[in-house]
Amino acid sequence: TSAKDEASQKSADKQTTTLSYDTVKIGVIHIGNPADGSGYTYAHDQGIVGMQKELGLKDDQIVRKNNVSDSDPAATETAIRECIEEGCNIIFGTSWGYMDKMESLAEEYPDVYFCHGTGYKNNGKNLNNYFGRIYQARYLTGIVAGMKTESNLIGYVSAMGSENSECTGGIDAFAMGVYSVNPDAKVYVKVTNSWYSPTEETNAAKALLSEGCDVIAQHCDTPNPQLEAESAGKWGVGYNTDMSKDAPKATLTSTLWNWSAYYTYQVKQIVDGNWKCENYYGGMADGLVDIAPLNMDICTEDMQKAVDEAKAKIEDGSFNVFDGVIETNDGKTVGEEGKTLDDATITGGINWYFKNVEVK
Amino acid sequence: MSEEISAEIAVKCSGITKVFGSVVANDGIDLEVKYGEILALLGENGSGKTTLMNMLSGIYHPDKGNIYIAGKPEAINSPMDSIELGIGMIHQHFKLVEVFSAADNIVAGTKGKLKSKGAVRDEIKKISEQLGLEVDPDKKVYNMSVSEKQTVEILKVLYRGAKILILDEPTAVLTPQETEKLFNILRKMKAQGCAIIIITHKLGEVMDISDRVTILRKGKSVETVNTAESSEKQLTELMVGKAVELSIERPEPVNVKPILNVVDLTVKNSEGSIALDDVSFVINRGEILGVAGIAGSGQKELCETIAGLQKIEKGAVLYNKENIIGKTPKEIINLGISMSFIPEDRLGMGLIASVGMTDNMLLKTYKQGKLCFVDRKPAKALSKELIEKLEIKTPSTELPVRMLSGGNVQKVLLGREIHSEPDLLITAYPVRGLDINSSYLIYSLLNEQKKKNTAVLFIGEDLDVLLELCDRIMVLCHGKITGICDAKKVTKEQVGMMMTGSTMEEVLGIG
Amino acid sequence: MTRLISFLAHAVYMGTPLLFGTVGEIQNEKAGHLNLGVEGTMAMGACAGFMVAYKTGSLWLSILAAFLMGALVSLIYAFLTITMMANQNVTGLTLTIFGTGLSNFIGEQMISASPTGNLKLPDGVMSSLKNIDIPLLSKIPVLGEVLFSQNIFTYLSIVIAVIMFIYLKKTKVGLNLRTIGENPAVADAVGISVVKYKYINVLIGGGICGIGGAFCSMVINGGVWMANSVNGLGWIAVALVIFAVWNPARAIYGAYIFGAFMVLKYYFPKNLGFTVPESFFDMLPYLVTALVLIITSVKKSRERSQPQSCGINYFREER
Amino acid sequence: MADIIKKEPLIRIAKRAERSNKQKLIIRLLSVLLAICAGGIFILILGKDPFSYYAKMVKGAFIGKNAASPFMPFKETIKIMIPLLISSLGITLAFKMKFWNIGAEGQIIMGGVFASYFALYHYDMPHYLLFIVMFVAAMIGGGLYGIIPAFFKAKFDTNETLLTLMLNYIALYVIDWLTKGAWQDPESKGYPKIARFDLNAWLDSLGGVQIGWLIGLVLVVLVFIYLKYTKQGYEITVVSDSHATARYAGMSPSKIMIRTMFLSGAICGIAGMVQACGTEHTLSTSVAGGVGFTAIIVAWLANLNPFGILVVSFLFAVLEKGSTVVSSEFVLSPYCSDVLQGIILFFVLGCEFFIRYRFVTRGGRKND
Ligand SMILES: Nc1ncnc2c1ncn2[C@@H]1O[C@H](COP(=O)(O)OP(=O)(O)OP(=O)(O)O)[C@@H](O)[C@H]1O
Ligand SMILES: Nc1ncnc2c1ncn2[C@@H]1O[C@H](COP(=O)(O)OP(=O)(O)OP(=O)(O)O)[C@@H](O)[C@H]1O
Ligand SMILES: [Mg+2]
Ligand SMILES: [Mg+2]
Repeated sequence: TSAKDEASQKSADKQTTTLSYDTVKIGVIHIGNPADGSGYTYAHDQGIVGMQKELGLKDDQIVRKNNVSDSDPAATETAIRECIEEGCNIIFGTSWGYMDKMESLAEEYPDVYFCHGTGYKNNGKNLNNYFGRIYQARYLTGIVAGMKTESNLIGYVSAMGSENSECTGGIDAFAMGVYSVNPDAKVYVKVTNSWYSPTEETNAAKALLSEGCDVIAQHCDTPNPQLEAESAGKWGVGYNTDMSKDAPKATLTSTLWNWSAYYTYQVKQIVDGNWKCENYYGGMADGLVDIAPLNMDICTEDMQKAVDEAKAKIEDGSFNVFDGVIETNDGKTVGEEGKTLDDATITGGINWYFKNVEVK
Repeated sequence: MSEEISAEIAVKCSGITKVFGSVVANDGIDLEVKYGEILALLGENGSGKTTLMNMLSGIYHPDKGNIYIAGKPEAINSPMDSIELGIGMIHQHFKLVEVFSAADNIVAGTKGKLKSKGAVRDEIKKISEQLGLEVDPDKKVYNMSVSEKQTVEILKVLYRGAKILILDEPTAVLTPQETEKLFNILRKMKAQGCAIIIITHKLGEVMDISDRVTILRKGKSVETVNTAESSEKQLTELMVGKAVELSIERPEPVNVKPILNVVDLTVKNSEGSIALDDVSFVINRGEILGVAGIAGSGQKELCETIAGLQKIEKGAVLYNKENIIGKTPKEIINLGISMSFIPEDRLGMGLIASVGMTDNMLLKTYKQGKLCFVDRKPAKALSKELIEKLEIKTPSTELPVRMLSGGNVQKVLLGREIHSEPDLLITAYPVRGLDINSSYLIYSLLNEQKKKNTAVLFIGEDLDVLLELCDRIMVLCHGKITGICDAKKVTKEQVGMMMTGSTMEEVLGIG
Repeated sequence: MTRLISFLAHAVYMGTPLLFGTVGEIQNEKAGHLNLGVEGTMAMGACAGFMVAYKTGSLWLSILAAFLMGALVSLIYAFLTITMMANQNVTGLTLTIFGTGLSNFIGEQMISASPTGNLKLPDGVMSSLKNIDIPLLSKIPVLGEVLFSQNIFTYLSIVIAVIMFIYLKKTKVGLNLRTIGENPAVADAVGISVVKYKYINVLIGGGICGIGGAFCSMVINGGVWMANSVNGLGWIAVALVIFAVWNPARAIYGAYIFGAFMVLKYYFPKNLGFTVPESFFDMLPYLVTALVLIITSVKKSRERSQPQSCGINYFREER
Repeated sequence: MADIIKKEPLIRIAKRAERSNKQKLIIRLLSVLLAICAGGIFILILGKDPFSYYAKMVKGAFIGKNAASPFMPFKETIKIMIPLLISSLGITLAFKMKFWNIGAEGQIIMGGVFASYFALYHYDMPHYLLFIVMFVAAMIGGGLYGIIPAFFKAKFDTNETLLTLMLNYIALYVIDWLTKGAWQDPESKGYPKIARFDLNAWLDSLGGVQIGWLIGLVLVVLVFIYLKYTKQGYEITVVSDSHATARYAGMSPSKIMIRTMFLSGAICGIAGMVQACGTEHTLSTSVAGGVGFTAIIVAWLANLNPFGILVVSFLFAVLEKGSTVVSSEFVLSPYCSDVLQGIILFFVLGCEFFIRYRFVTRGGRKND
């Protein structure tokens, strides 16, 4: 424990460390394997690669720890310590479950900047949080799905159930997008109970298709729902990366993360001495979230137009998705007229579904 | 290398040597058997009989020496080679698949396509009728009696058309009647021109069935004699290597008083059928009570009931007038009742095969030490004592007993049980598979117990021995007692008849 | 009703990889080998099947490749447990670690070598993986849609299971194999070449598992390579052997029942007024297996139990 | 009709006389060496230098680059070793009884769950009392979970290998359910997880590593004594050999089986508690994280000898920790280390053969 005391002593002396583009060394903790070619980890890694290019960092300034299970605190700790071992001074933890370990290690290593993705913790010194308004993009993809559906049944494969605000909020935004163009359409949700499970995701999609859904959207990591839709001759909306690469005949568009927008911004802030330890919650206006170009083989110009219009309103702030009074599917309402839900509620308090959603 | 050998000679072994680790099991053995002849192979335990036969059947591979079959030199690398040469072996321990029917057991491993059930049944019937065998082809082996299993083994060999038949202690588990039946079959086969090698420890059987006898001693073939020109005494001396006195003493019981009283005992076996049917008898201190009966007549259940290992249907077992039914084996021991019991299956029940003698000595006394620790010192001392007293052949007290030869395993078990100075000693088949010398050693150990006023329950199979050793004989048939008689006053034939169901009244003509 | 039919058809679909795995494992166990490496064997089959389909565009070649790869990795297991007499449980577990790791590794290497950054099967293969309606049979109400409007793998798995049933029950070689599984010493003594049979059957069993793996990578994953495609199905297959009481014919419906448990959560009505936790549905296949294990052992039967020598290596001179 | 003498096979297997302990040790060391060479070939195929790979691996498991705390990697290695060591010891008790408990994974989880209840909801009792309560709770949790298969085995002869395997998954989903239901962290802002334990529930550290290593060492000695010198240990030996013999000696095999599995599960449960409270500081689905399976391999390779387990589990930890270090330095796929581990194990498993058997070539009829 004496080492700990010493460390906190040091941190008192100099709250933040100054770095240069030559001395910065970045550790990235990935939940999956970037080499998998699509999905969540791939998207984050593309962000890292983009940032590296943008800032001109050398290869050995990036240390990746792949396949670090985010439900395995021991592995998380080992991975982070290894990064620090190798001289990293900025750690990006890309998955939610790393949060607690990052918090305690941030305390132990006050000289290292810890940035945790998708969570909410911030220690006011060297640990902040980053996430984005992915629901904005989901709203847009909902427009596409709502216009495309012929059966007026849209499937949605969700990794987690209503206990998870991120998933639930995403479904609601998507469903509101659908509703905005097609009030008759319903969104059927099936939960896989796992962030990455090829088998479960296929099964969920299969079940949705069998219930007559003709567009399958997803909040989970493999392209299997898209592929399942493709082999059924139906359509889908991908997530994380442009999944039309995997299912060109089915994927209408995808909800995208463009993490390089954030990573570049964050590293720049630190090196430029502008670290303020603020949480980052970027949106479409920041270029952090977006939707993939519509797959014009299966999309129409009308869809493009509708998307563009809504996107413009979101970007200029005149529309915020969770605006006003929202009707939920159990007959209640949330929100107040003339107001929009605050960020804390959006990130952590949505356990209700929009009125056209049905959990099947 | 290829000398001229007459094709009449079915098997000729010359200079066969086989070494296991540091044990020389066979040391330059020579042996010869002709077609149409029965050769007996005789030797003490561990003299290498089974090993030699296993080389003929392809289980082991000789280290040195040559084997000629029908006059030609052959290398037998596997049982398949052996079968192709027309050799069939019935092993010391049955080699049958328990969950298969007789037919499946017989057919498995034979050449050609799987025939229909009917065709197989007909073929089996044909072979059985020729030799007077009886078997139900659809009966599962686990439902079979020992002699039925034996029959299946024989059919297996015949079905393959073997001309050379090897039987390793086939009679060890048969009743005299069954043995006689087997011998009749062998004689018929001999008449059909088969060559037969039979291993048995029972000299009477050797004299009865064989044409010639080859004797092994310590892995070497010492002599081959014509049975007709020989005698039991001569064979024994050749086998042991010195003159031996073979007689069982029978000291007069003294101080006889009842110790165990079994009253109206009925027990079901593990399959749920009646194993002991309303059995009542008394065992006295200072005498040996023999139990005769075809294997499976309830002997096992009787032993296990007395030892507290069996659930009973009804009845009582009074030990010193106290009913011990319902007590666990531990309670029976805790009551201060010192009862010793040598189970039928020595290694499966009674000994811990994978550990040494020391730990085996502890089996019933391990609880005695202080606290929760086992005190091994006395056990080790006891092991050493037994090794000396009973001439147990083992390199160390810590060698797993699984590695010991059968005879030595038996001595370990009996030694331990006797050492506990029991009031009642139950032994089941204590000499099964033992050579003559070792058997007589065991008999004298039992007599020693008797002289110490111990009650001995002796479950045996050799009627001659039962008649000579015991004071009284109780005969079991299908779980019923058909008679309890004075061993000095009955004949072998009379006991045999009681074993097959006749009551003592009918047999002895007592009205 | 349509929901029920989709559910049943889906159960058959999910039962398919299980059926391959179970039949393969039954063959292993009948040879006296409790092979806990099914998961790894399936993973390697998944990899080989996928890669060959990716490179050649031929479905049949890819199924052959999956079979051969399954057999090849089983050769490691076979050599270690049959010839070198290594402990079966530990060797099987190691095979699972190795097979899963190697499969993922090869996939990763192939992805990084691919210009598009992903591996997608050619259209030709994908179209041959579509459901095929069997003439006439598929017209039977309910049963037709459930059983006879399935993927080529499903039909293949049923054919293999039936062949395996005939092989084990009706042929001489099958009888010989069962003899080995029950008691190799007996088999040896009657001239059955134990080692040869063991090798052949462990290898073929592994090959069958391999095909099951190919189903995971090629069909479940919709023709795009993904790591960990077998995802624990191999373990369920091992457990299913008991449910099937070592009978490949019973394995067919056993696999479908388990398939049903695996997809039940997507068809279970959600409007019953109470919610069943998702975790419970995920637990269900394992819970049911455990219960089946216990129930079958309660009413035990000598014939319908694990081959006696299963798990124990055989050496002729041992005693 | 030519006399064809069938040739004997080119190579056949024969049993050899018992090896001395020294010979056994030498064979095992040689097999490890061979395994390392085989692994080296794999590394070579990957296009890396095996020597520097292994050197980096070993170094990576012991010494770090950070001059301020050079032994941090070693501490990490020990951390990896702790649950492996403890659960291998637990499994050993069952294996000694020939009870094929492959359910350590589930028993670890249940130990973790029971201990976590106190860490989450009763963390305000005095620190050492809390430690004892959690310790006992973990033993009870793991132990009860171990009793389930033992009970059915004793009563109905239910196959324990597969039942324990299934129980692993069931335990896993119990945590999953707790995470998403009853025990979900109320602060977690809509994301299912269990809260981080209060500091009071963290295990102390000793020598810079959580105290689990000391618990492990103590257990090594206790398990050794238990198996070798106690009456209960003796009973295990008897039961493992033959239930009939045990019954004959007045023991109750069912009771012994259940008792032993309770202890086996209880020790695995301790591993769960040590991992949750000492390393993870929360309860998660990966509290066991495959350790229960690796422990089977460890216990077996160590010949069920507690001191052997100490050595083997340490080597495994070195392999694991070292692999993650090299794979990031050499930019290798994380899957490589699985493959390498598999190769090494295959060789070590295969080499056990030479302790009990030998190959005899045709004509080579020498006896050693
Ligand atoms: N599996 C084994 N490994 C090593 N040695 C063994 C093994 N089995 C038996 N032995 C050796 O064989 C010897 C005797 O074995 P075996 O049981 O064949 O003798 P036997 O002739 O049948 O004796 P008995 O007539 O008393 O039954 C033992 O002393 C032992 O050293
Ligand atoms: N598999 C084996 N491994 C090691 N040693 C063996 C083995 N089989 C036999 N032996 C040794 O060979 C010797 C001869 O054993 P074998 O079984 O041939 O005796 P046997 O004459 O058949 O005795 P018995 O009359 O008891 O059947 C034994 O003493 C034993 O030492
Ligand atoms: Mg013999
Ligand atoms: Mg013998």
